[in-house]
Amino acid sequence: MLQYTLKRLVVTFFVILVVSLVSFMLIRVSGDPAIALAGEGATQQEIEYVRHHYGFDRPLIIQYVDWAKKALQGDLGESPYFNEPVLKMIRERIGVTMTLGVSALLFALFVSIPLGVLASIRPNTWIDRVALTISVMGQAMPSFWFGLIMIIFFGVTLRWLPISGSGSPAHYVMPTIALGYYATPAFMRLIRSGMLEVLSSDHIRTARAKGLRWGKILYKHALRNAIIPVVALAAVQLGFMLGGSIVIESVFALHGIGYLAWVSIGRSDLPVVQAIILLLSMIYVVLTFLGDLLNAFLDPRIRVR
Amino acid sequence: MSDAATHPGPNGAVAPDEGLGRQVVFPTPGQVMRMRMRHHKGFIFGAVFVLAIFLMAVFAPMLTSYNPYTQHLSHRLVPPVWDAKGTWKHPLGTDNLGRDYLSRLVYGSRVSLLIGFSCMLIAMVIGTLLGMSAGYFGGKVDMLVGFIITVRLALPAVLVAVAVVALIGGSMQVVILVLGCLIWDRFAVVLRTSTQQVCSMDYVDAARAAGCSTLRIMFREILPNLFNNLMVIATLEIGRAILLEAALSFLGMGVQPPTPSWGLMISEGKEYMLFQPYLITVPGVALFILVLGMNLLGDGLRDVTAPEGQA
Amino acid sequence: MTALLEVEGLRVDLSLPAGVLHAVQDVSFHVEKGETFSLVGESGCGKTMTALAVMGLLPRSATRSAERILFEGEDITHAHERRMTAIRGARMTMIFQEPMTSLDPCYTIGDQLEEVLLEHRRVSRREARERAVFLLEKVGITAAASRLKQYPHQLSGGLRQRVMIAMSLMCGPSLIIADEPTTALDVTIQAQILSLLVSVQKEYETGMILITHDLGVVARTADRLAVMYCGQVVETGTVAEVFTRPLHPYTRGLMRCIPIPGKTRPGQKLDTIPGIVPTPIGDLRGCLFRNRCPHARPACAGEGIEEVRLTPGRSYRCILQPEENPEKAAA
Amino acid sequence: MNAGILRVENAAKVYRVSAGMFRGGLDLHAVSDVSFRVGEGEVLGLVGESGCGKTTMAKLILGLEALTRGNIFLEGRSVRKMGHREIARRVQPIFQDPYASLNPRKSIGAIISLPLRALGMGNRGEWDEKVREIMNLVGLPPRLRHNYPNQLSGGQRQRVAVARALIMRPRIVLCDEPTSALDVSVQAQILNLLIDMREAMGVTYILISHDLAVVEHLATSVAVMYLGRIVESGPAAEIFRHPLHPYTQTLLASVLTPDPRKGLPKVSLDAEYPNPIRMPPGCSFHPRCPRAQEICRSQRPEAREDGGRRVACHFPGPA
Repeated sequence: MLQYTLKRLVVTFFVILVVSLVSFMLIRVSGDPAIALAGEGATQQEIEYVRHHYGFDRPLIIQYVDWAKKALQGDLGESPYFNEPVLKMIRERIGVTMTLGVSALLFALFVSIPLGVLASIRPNTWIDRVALTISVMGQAMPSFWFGLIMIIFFGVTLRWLPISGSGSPAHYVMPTIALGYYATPAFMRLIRSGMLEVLSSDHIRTARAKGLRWGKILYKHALRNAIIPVVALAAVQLGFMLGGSIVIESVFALHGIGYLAWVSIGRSDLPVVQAIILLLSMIYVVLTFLGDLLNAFLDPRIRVR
Repeated sequence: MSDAATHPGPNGAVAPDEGLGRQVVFPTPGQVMRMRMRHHKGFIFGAVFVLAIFLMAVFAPMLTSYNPYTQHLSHRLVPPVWDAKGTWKHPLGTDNLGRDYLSRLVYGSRVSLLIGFSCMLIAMVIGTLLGMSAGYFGGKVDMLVGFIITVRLALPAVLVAVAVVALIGGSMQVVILVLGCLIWDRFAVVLRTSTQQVCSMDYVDAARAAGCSTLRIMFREILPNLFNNLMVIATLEIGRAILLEAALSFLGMGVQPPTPSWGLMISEGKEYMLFQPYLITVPGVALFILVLGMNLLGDGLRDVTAPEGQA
Repeated sequence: MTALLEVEGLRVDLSLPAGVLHAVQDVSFHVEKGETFSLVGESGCGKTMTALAVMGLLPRSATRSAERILFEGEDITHAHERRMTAIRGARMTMIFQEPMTSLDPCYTIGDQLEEVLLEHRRVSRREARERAVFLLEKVGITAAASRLKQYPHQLSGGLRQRVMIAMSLMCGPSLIIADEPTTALDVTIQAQILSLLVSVQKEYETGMILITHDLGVVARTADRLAVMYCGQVVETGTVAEVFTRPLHPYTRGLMRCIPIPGKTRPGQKLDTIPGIVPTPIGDLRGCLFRNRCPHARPACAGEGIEEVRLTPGRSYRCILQPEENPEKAAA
Repeated sequence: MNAGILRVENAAKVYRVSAGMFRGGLDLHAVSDVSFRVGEGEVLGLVGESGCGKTTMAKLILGLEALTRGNIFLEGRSVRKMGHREIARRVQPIFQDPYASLNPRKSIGAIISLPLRALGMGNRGEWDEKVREIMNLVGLPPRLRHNYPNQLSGGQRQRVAVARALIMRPRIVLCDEPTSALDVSVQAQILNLLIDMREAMGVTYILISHDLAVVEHLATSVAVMYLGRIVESGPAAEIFRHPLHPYTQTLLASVLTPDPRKGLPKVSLDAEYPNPIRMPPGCSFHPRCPRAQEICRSQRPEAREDGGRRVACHFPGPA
């Protein structure tokens, strides 16, 4: 188990390294950062000043190394627009996004696990069709549009929920549903196909031949095996949802790092954008690492050599 | 079933065939697929939706006489016909710049279909090449491709797309290129596992032993068996690409005005949505139906070409 | 004294897109206490379906009907699922073909052994563990106590099959059904597992139904056998009777196909049964072997193909009279 | 014995199995130091239980796996110096599972003519003619060439595999468990077909199987493999009548011939099949050998040769 963890750690480190490199280059290469930072109507002379001040004229590699050194000490540079340290801005807003992400994940799991299991026990019945409809609809629903519709319906007409801002928990209800609903189909499909596969496997037939009660077979043998891939997917989906928060936070004006990213992109505030991309990537990589660990814990075939 | 036909026994013994159970003639894989397509409800609905919108896009000029770009400032925000003040001149009303909303919707379908399809094609090429080479060669190639996939999945697709488009400047070609290079991961993952499965079958070894070159094996022996998986993923990815484009346009970082893109129309309609909700419901529903159609088509393809169809 | 298990007129139909497949057609047999009864036949002849039907483990798409199924004197033809769950694993147990996939990968060997006893008897976990260790040693597994904590993927195929045998004995059943128990194992291990099965069966006086396609396994292990073809029992009898004088043309043909070291001349062509097994979908009449049978005649397609019962234990389903069978078997 | 159409000299294949990031890899000795020779028109039976390396040996001969050590000569030319197309001209395989050895997406005609098309022998017209000819030879109605594998029975599919192997008249056909996945009655049909083809084309077979009855029926010479090594080899009749190596004796004793008078053999192998990664020292069979002595545990026996019979054991002799 230990050396499985070590192996995963080394891979994680390399991924973070490459991701930081890629995100750094992406921003620099896809357009002249100096012009973007200097803003519209800036004179050539101002652009040159910005280029020199931020050291964009140095070769990319050196810029990267310099940036990486500072990043390791926690200095992600300064936002030219807010002129605050980027790290401080992120720390203030990360809480909102994480809460949104985690609650969206819980919502998705809360909807998909029961439905997925029920659909697998009685395939081709009404419950199966309901589950499939919800999952197909979920995949086709543009999350931002779904958010707006909810705003109109719940926020304006029924006035049940606040439509923007991030004060009370009530503020999170609609964004959670909007973000979570998009991930529900992936979970439901995985649980349903996983359960169907396990239920037709040899060891379930052995369990039935042993005369175990149907409920026990379902819970102890079937679900236990079918849940393993779901854990890995949960980690990946949480990563995607954090990535997708930019859309939801802009619709509901939730001041998380997604919203900050959108605003910074609008002002081409490069250090902030790049820091957020890097942060989200690292969160994703760490999450998948934890997902693998949990997976190894759940599955003895990996845990015990 | 032949009624009185007699089937001469191996050494001439005569015994009527009838009553020996129906001679089950197994259909070819192609026939199995077509047979199941005819009564797979999801597949049919999906095909109908997609076809309808496709025809709408192709015959757009016939459907509406208005030009989606011309503005009639005197007819701003005319509600659709089902509203009290609606008129049949503008069945779906007009937007905040007085442009006919039906024509924008119809021409918008071209944008969505074009972007969705071309992004999928780019993603398919990248994903298939990476996935198949990882699956076929295994070992170091497999590890390298696995690493590239992990890095791609780590980068938040929407965020990166928005950032890059913002810097380069939004246009249809840029969006297609950026999205195409960002959504190939599902192709790579699925094709990698299916290639590994196909490679474990003896007929790949037999082809190798028959003297086939690696390329010939990959494209003439392995690819035909991956085709149904590929089609399923391709259809689902078109839907995903369309949604991503709509999100980008909604954030203002996708297709730029005045091009009629459904995501952009929702974004433009946002300010007025409380009084004229149709401004966001109409494009939203259109988007939903197109992507729903794509997903139903994809799921239908998966059921129709499921392996047990061959056994 | 009634037999341990009596099955009369068992019928299993599978609804498939191509039509209704009659997997098992009017099968009758009985198993005595302490006797090894073998169901022999090629793949697709319905032998596994028969066993699953008796255990009540048929897939959803299958429908079972039978005139009578008596087990330990109790009529379980229309037994309620709750009653069958109580019988399965306690009075009647089953061993499957694939040892690699028959055990749950997520639980230890000990857990999977103990759960049978805990389910059917009110015993403490400690007693269940002792019983498990005792049985693991009985099936020849060394260091049994430490094996309880191991997971299935840590054991070889042969060891896992021994665990399955131990599992089938946990509640002291009266009938064990073994479905191709050694087909997936190597030759040397096969002999050991078969002798283990026979010794366990003799010691606990259990009845055993041994399902196999290998005539060698039947000859060396079984007391009585039924040969199945295309969903029907075509011949029954004791191993000695059937192997020395097979009455049904299919049994004879089967025996002549097998290369026997020392008997069939190496390099010489083997006798074969031409043609392919028909698919039993749609209406079926007469003898289903007639399209491959060297003695087929028009009457074979008629209705009157019933089991000819020479003695209570010996019968075959063919219109040929015993004396008309020209040659003796090559056994 | 002529120079032999196939010569294998000290062939070895070692797989690197990773046992964790830092403990480096472990060596799995699938095949180690195997030598044998096959004459023109002979049938060599390679016998052994699963995991003894016979399938790896097949892959080495077919050029599907690279040799770690040693050499293999096809008609005098080393496999290392031949491209896989040249190997394909000389040796073709027949695999075990009829459902996995035919491409489900291709028609029967395309499957059978694949070797011709891959090696560019002849043109389109000839291919179809050759396909029809070989299909008749193997007892398949030529009209089936437009059908697909899923429309054929197991026996018919194996005939297609035989046709594919023989269409370009290779010198050697390597059969890897050709009848194990088939029912008894169909197995007899395929064995007869292999015998017919040998008489018709004088082709050399390498028959790999765990089924000793099939090997005894078909093979002219036999090599018994255990844990990647040949423990005994020689003419088939002698090996089956007077086996010298204890493992061969146990194997032959375990075969259950359908004779009700004989009971179950008393097979004394108690230990489980050892793990090829941690090979036992000395003779690899000693943990399970009834005659194991001290020397067997320490020193690997050299293969003694007398008149075409080879046996690698310190105490060869009748049981």
